[in-house]
Amino acid sequence: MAIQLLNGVVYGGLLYLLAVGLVLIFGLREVVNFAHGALFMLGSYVGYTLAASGQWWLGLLVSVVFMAAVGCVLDALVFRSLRKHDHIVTVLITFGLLLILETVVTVTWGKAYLSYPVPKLLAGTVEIAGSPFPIYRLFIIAVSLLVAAGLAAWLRFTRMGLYVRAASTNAHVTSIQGIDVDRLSLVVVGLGTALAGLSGVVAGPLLTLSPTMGNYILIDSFIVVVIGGLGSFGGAFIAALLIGQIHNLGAIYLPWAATMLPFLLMIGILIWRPTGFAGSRT
Amino acid sequence: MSLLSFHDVHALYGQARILNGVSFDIGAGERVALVGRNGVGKTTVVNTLCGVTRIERGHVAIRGKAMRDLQRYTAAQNGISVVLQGRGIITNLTVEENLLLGAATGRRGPWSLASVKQLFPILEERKASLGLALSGGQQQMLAIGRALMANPDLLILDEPSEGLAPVIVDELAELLVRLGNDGMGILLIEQSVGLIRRVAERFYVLSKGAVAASGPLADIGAEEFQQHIAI
Amino acid sequence: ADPLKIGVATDLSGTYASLGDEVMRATRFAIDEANAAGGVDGRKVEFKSYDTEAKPDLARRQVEKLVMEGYPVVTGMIASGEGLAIAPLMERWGSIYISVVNKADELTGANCAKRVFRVNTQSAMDAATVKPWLKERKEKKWAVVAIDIAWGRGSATLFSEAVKSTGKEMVAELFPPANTNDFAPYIEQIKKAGAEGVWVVLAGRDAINFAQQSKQFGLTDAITVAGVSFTTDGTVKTLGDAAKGVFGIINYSSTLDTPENNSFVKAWTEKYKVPPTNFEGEAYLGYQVLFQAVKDAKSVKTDDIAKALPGKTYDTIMGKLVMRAEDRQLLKPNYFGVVEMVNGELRPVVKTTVSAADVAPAVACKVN
Amino acid sequence: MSASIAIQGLGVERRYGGFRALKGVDIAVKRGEIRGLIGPNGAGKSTLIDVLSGRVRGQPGKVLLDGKDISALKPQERRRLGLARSFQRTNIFPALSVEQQLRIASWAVTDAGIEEVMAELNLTALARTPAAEISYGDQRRLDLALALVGRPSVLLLDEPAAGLTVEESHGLATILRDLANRWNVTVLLVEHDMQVVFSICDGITVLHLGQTLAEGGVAEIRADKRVVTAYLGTEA
Amino acid sequence: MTSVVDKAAPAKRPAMPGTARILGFAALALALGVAMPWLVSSKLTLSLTTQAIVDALLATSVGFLVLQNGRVSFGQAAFFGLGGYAFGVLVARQLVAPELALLLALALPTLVAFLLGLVFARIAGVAHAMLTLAVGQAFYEIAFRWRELAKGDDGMSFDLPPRIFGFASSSLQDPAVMVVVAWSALVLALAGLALFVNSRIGQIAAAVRDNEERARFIGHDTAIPPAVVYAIAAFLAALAGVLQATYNGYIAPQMFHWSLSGTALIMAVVGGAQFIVGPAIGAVCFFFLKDFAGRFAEFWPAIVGTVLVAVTLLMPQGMVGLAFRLWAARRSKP
Ligand SMILES: Nc1ncnc2c1ncn2[C@@H]1O[C@H](COP(=O)(O)OP(=O)(O)OP(=O)(O)O)[C@@H](O)[C@H]1O
Ligand SMILES: Nc1ncnc2c1ncn2[C@@H]1O[C@H](COP(=O)(O)OP(=O)(O)OP(=O)(O)O)[C@@H](O)[C@H]1O
Ligand SMILES: [Mg+2]
Ligand SMILES: [Mg+2]
Repeated sequence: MAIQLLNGVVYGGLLYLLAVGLVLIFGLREVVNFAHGALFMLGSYVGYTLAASGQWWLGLLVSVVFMAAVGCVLDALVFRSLRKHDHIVTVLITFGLLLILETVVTVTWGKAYLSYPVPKLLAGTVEIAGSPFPIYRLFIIAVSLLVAAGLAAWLRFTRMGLYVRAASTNAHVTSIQGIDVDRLSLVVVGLGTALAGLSGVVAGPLLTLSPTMGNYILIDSFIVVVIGGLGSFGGAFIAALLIGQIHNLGAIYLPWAATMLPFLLMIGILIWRPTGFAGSRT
Repeated sequence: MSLLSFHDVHALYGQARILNGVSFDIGAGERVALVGRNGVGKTTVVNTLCGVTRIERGHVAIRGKAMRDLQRYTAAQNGISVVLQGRGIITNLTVEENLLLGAATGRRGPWSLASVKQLFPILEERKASLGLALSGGQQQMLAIGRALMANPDLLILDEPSEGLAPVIVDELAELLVRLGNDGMGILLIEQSVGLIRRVAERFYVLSKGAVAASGPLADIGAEEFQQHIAI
Repeated sequence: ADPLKIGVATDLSGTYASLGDEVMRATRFAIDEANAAGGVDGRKVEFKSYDTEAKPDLARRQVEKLVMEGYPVVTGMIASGEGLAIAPLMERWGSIYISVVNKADELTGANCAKRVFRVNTQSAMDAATVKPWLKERKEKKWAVVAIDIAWGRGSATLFSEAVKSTGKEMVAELFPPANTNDFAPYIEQIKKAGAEGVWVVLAGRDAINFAQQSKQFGLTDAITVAGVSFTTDGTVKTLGDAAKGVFGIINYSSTLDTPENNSFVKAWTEKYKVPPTNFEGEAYLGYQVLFQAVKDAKSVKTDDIAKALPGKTYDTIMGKLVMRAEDRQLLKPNYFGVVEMVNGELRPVVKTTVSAADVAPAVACKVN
Repeated sequence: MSASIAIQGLGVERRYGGFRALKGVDIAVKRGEIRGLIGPNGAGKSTLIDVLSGRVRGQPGKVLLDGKDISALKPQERRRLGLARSFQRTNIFPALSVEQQLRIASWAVTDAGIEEVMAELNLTALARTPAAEISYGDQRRLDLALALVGRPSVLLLDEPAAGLTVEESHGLATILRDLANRWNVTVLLVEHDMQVVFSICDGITVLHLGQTLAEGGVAEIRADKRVVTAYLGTEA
Repeated sequence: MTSVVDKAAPAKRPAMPGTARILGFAALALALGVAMPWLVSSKLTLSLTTQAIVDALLATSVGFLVLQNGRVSFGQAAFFGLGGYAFGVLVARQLVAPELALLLALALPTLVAFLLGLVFARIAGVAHAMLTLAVGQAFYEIAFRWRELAKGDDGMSFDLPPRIFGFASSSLQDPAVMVVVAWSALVLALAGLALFVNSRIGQIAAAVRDNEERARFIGHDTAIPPAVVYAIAAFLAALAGVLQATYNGYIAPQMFHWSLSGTALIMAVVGGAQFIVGPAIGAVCFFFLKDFAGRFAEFWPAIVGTVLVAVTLLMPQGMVGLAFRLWAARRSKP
């Protein structure tokens, strides 16, 4: 049982890393980013070449930096010009981006499935509750906790964090206070995309690399964002852990309904609280 | 030297021209009122300064320098604070966080968290409440306090008396006069003639998107001033 | 003479895009080869391909387009649902479908339709291959992990029956949904059930995710792992070490040592630098059968080809094979093997061969 | 209970978390009366209107309309019984034109004509403009117009003159007086513009820290020392 | 907060034409549809057009929800699938007369949507999108897993009954016939929607969309009108589903899948969701774009993606939105 709970935390942690990027981008740009899964996929592929040749950590670094740059470009070229328009209009753009990115990756790396190595430092297993548990999975938990704590501290205790929270609620008023929201969102979208890159590499050793890999985790991340309450970072964290557990325990105790459980949970929560756990927006 | 001046500004909302050649200016320590009927374009003047409406012709100058590319943050970064009509409180942030936001430009001066809270004690009392939990008048105080936090050279207030209790309006009038005497420029957009007469030295009347009359307030009787606004 | 026009509707961008890629390579190889040899019976061979994204409704639309654009001989679809969706339309559209990947028994069984032919191995034939292997194994307790779709459920049932009939015990039957990201809960359950062997009915992405994660959990080293469609050439290449020692059914292998196959593998390797995979082999088989039928029919009219195809014996890379007249399933041998090092590379290697007669499924087809 | 009381709140309480915004307020407004409701910022005036109109529930507390307990009714049911309100923070339909939203409002009542309301509130010229595109003051008048459609019997107005020009505030005062005199409409008026309050109110209730501080005629309240220091200042 | 400056002003909607004009347009369009098989000789074109019209109906359904309720749905395919499945299963099992099957296949999704709408209308924005996605996926899972119903993930082919409403139903699988049927359905649907928007309940729904709270305070019940809109939208989706099932003689779980809902949404927005005809036009264009891009094999996603990005950046109001703006600009010039 302890192992099962731990496994839930692993998957929840991965979902959190993705979901928090969505939350960041949605907050500032009101962009429902359907390309986020594709960015996760791209990040994974970018790190792959180095990781597969033994330079796992370098691959991680390169992917994060590269994806941050991609995020900045995306924000400056695309999201900025759409800020005056409705959410659904930007959904189209991100959907278009998703299609383009998939083709770019297909052309660059081919369609064959690829698999990531586990970094040497983290290979092997440790005994937990009398059975072997991969060290790498503990690493995933550590990374997501670190990111969660770092983000929370940044948002709560720094000036910039305050501006981000302010701009996420009302960008107009925030900019009237003398804050360049476009510059702020360059940082925030860059960060959100970098996190997609980070999670892409971190998830690599668990998941098969394929140009469509992002699609299979995107919906779960959206569920996390919505359950947590749109734009809420703390809510996303709790929701991610919850969905992680539901996935694991559902697969064991209610296998016939396992795929439905996250959806049912979301329906229940939204009917009870239309804005999710911690949200005040829709 | 004038802090802010509009030179024959024509401005558009989409296709609709709202400002038809507005010109005015405010210098340091001047207390100026901008008045006019509902819908003549007073708020549009503020929006134009904040880059919300598009300038078709003419230009806006800050400290004598023509501003080519007005962004929403331009005014604040040049020492001009705005109290928005409808207050613009960030509902998800606490009272204190809203105030801190006002200090984003990092300009120094007499106004700080402590002095603003002293001015409006309720803001100290409710400092941890979210913006959305305040009553209308409390939000108005917060909006004024936030604008002061920036220690501006020019303070623009778009109908600040709205929702404030008469005693607080009294205090506001005194405050604005004091600020003006200390050298801060005040641009007061108002409907309450009482407040205008207590605060402003000069006035501009806006009508059909242009300045229709202007002059010192001392020279003009209450009746005549009313008629000006009503044109 | 009129050219032979083939429509290839396959997955180019969906879940099984990598399989679609293999089908396309075999298509190009076979057609180039035929044209280089002066065409089939002197007729040039042309093809056109459309993407089905492995979605049945899209497959239907794309096949209709291919047929209406003049490519009436259709092949290439991956998912069984795609094949089943278009099968009943072949007669209406005056076209022919040759399955090279679809596994569902119904396609040439309960749902068989006129003008539908299959050259690849169907599920029932795979199941018949398991039993002889299982008999020899000493593991007593078995678990099965099967994808939760018709193919997975069906294969799992056949495997359980085989386990019971050989006097062994089933300790867990797990059905993860398609495109599962995290197999940890399933791996834990296999461990907990105390299985000594696990039978895996997963393909593509799912197969790789499972193999990778069970290796990390130390499962692969602790118990016997075997499966169907699990150790394909493609997945083994992706997995590397994680696939070593895994057993599995092999439908075609480039290591088959027959003169026909050797010359095919040689030509292929010259062109693509790597030996053909199992799917590439089976897809190529489809073209071999088709081209011979066209030669016999001396026509590219689908009516004539459809008449020529069934009941004949074909010379193929897998030997002389019969296209059974009743259900139009090509009867072919099947293999069981294990992933081993060959010439410094990990590959599935054939260990047991089961003859075509032994794996031939019962005839369940009624249309004729 | 006198039958002539149009709207009444009994022991109305309201809590936000641990904060008591209303601490048991009683209020009763007679038919045809214009009652001013004044008090410092944060006194609980809007909250009281919210409870009376059904936007929030009193906890506890009772609301009576013409002597009938309506505490359990939904806002739309109260409106159909003739209880209408306006909002302090403008609350209109931004995408609909002025005329269209007033027409939609008229369907819920007795298909009253809306031209009269538009004319009285100077909205006729803006009839075809979407509400998002009219100025703040015009939006405030539209908010009020939405409450006036179909001439409700009880009007709860939350700072209707805020944002209006002096002239229009006068005009508004005249309309309200006229409604009360000619049609016997009952008005509970929250307003910080003392010229309006003093010129039209029959009586005034002063709220302070969630409680009734004073109640009485205009002259009486203007002279009340406590009210002057807590609220009126130089306006007294 | 001032609603005036916070967000760009909502897109200006054209005034809806009056009843007589709507009916006039509809009659004209119907006549054009009947002539279509004589004007177009290629069977392939007719068949593709038929399928594009089915997509147009589904996109209209999604777009109407955006237009009238301000709600983005990622689950409209649920009703498409429900319509198709109800019809397919009833016909394949010969449980009821085909005419009744048709009726049930349209009524069931409509009713389900009405009931769901009573609850879902309260939830807005992205949360609503995810909620509808969840419901749609629930139906998908059921269709995918329940093999006894219609062969689960494999999907089910079925034969049409020999006659429906007295006509030989096999003609419904002839593109030259089906294209007229589908076109007429689309035209009638669009005309019906235009009439609805003008109706009282339609306008009240628009008010609820804009500001639910205020709608209550002006005395309207705010549960029923949006739910009616859900029901109407679902009816159109079900109609599209029935048409598709009939034309193909085949149903599969993909009919419920959220990606179909998502595509329909894209079509609607590309065309311009603030106009009644926008989604249908967007759907037809998108359908033929995708069909064209299909020639480039696996590169089609990049082509479609690039066009999507370009179109969105160039005309964020959609195709009809742009046309309307150009037209308005020309008219305003002397
Ligand atoms: N977002 C907008 N789109 C189009 N027109 C607008 C928009 N906002 C305001 N307007 C128009 O601009 C004109 C001026 O509005 P503005 O808000 O500047 O008036 P104002 O003088 O501030 O009035 P008030 O005293 O009511 O605040 C109005 O007639 C209004 O119709
Ligand atoms: N949602 C809320 N959560 C917490 N506190 C609230 C909430 N709404 C109102 N309050 C508090 O309740 C008190 C009464 O508020 P209310 O809006 O009724 O005041 P008011 O008398 O209308 O003031 P004003 O004249 O400023 O509009 C205020 O102190 C306010 O801060
Ligand atoms: Mg204004
Ligand atoms: Mg109030």
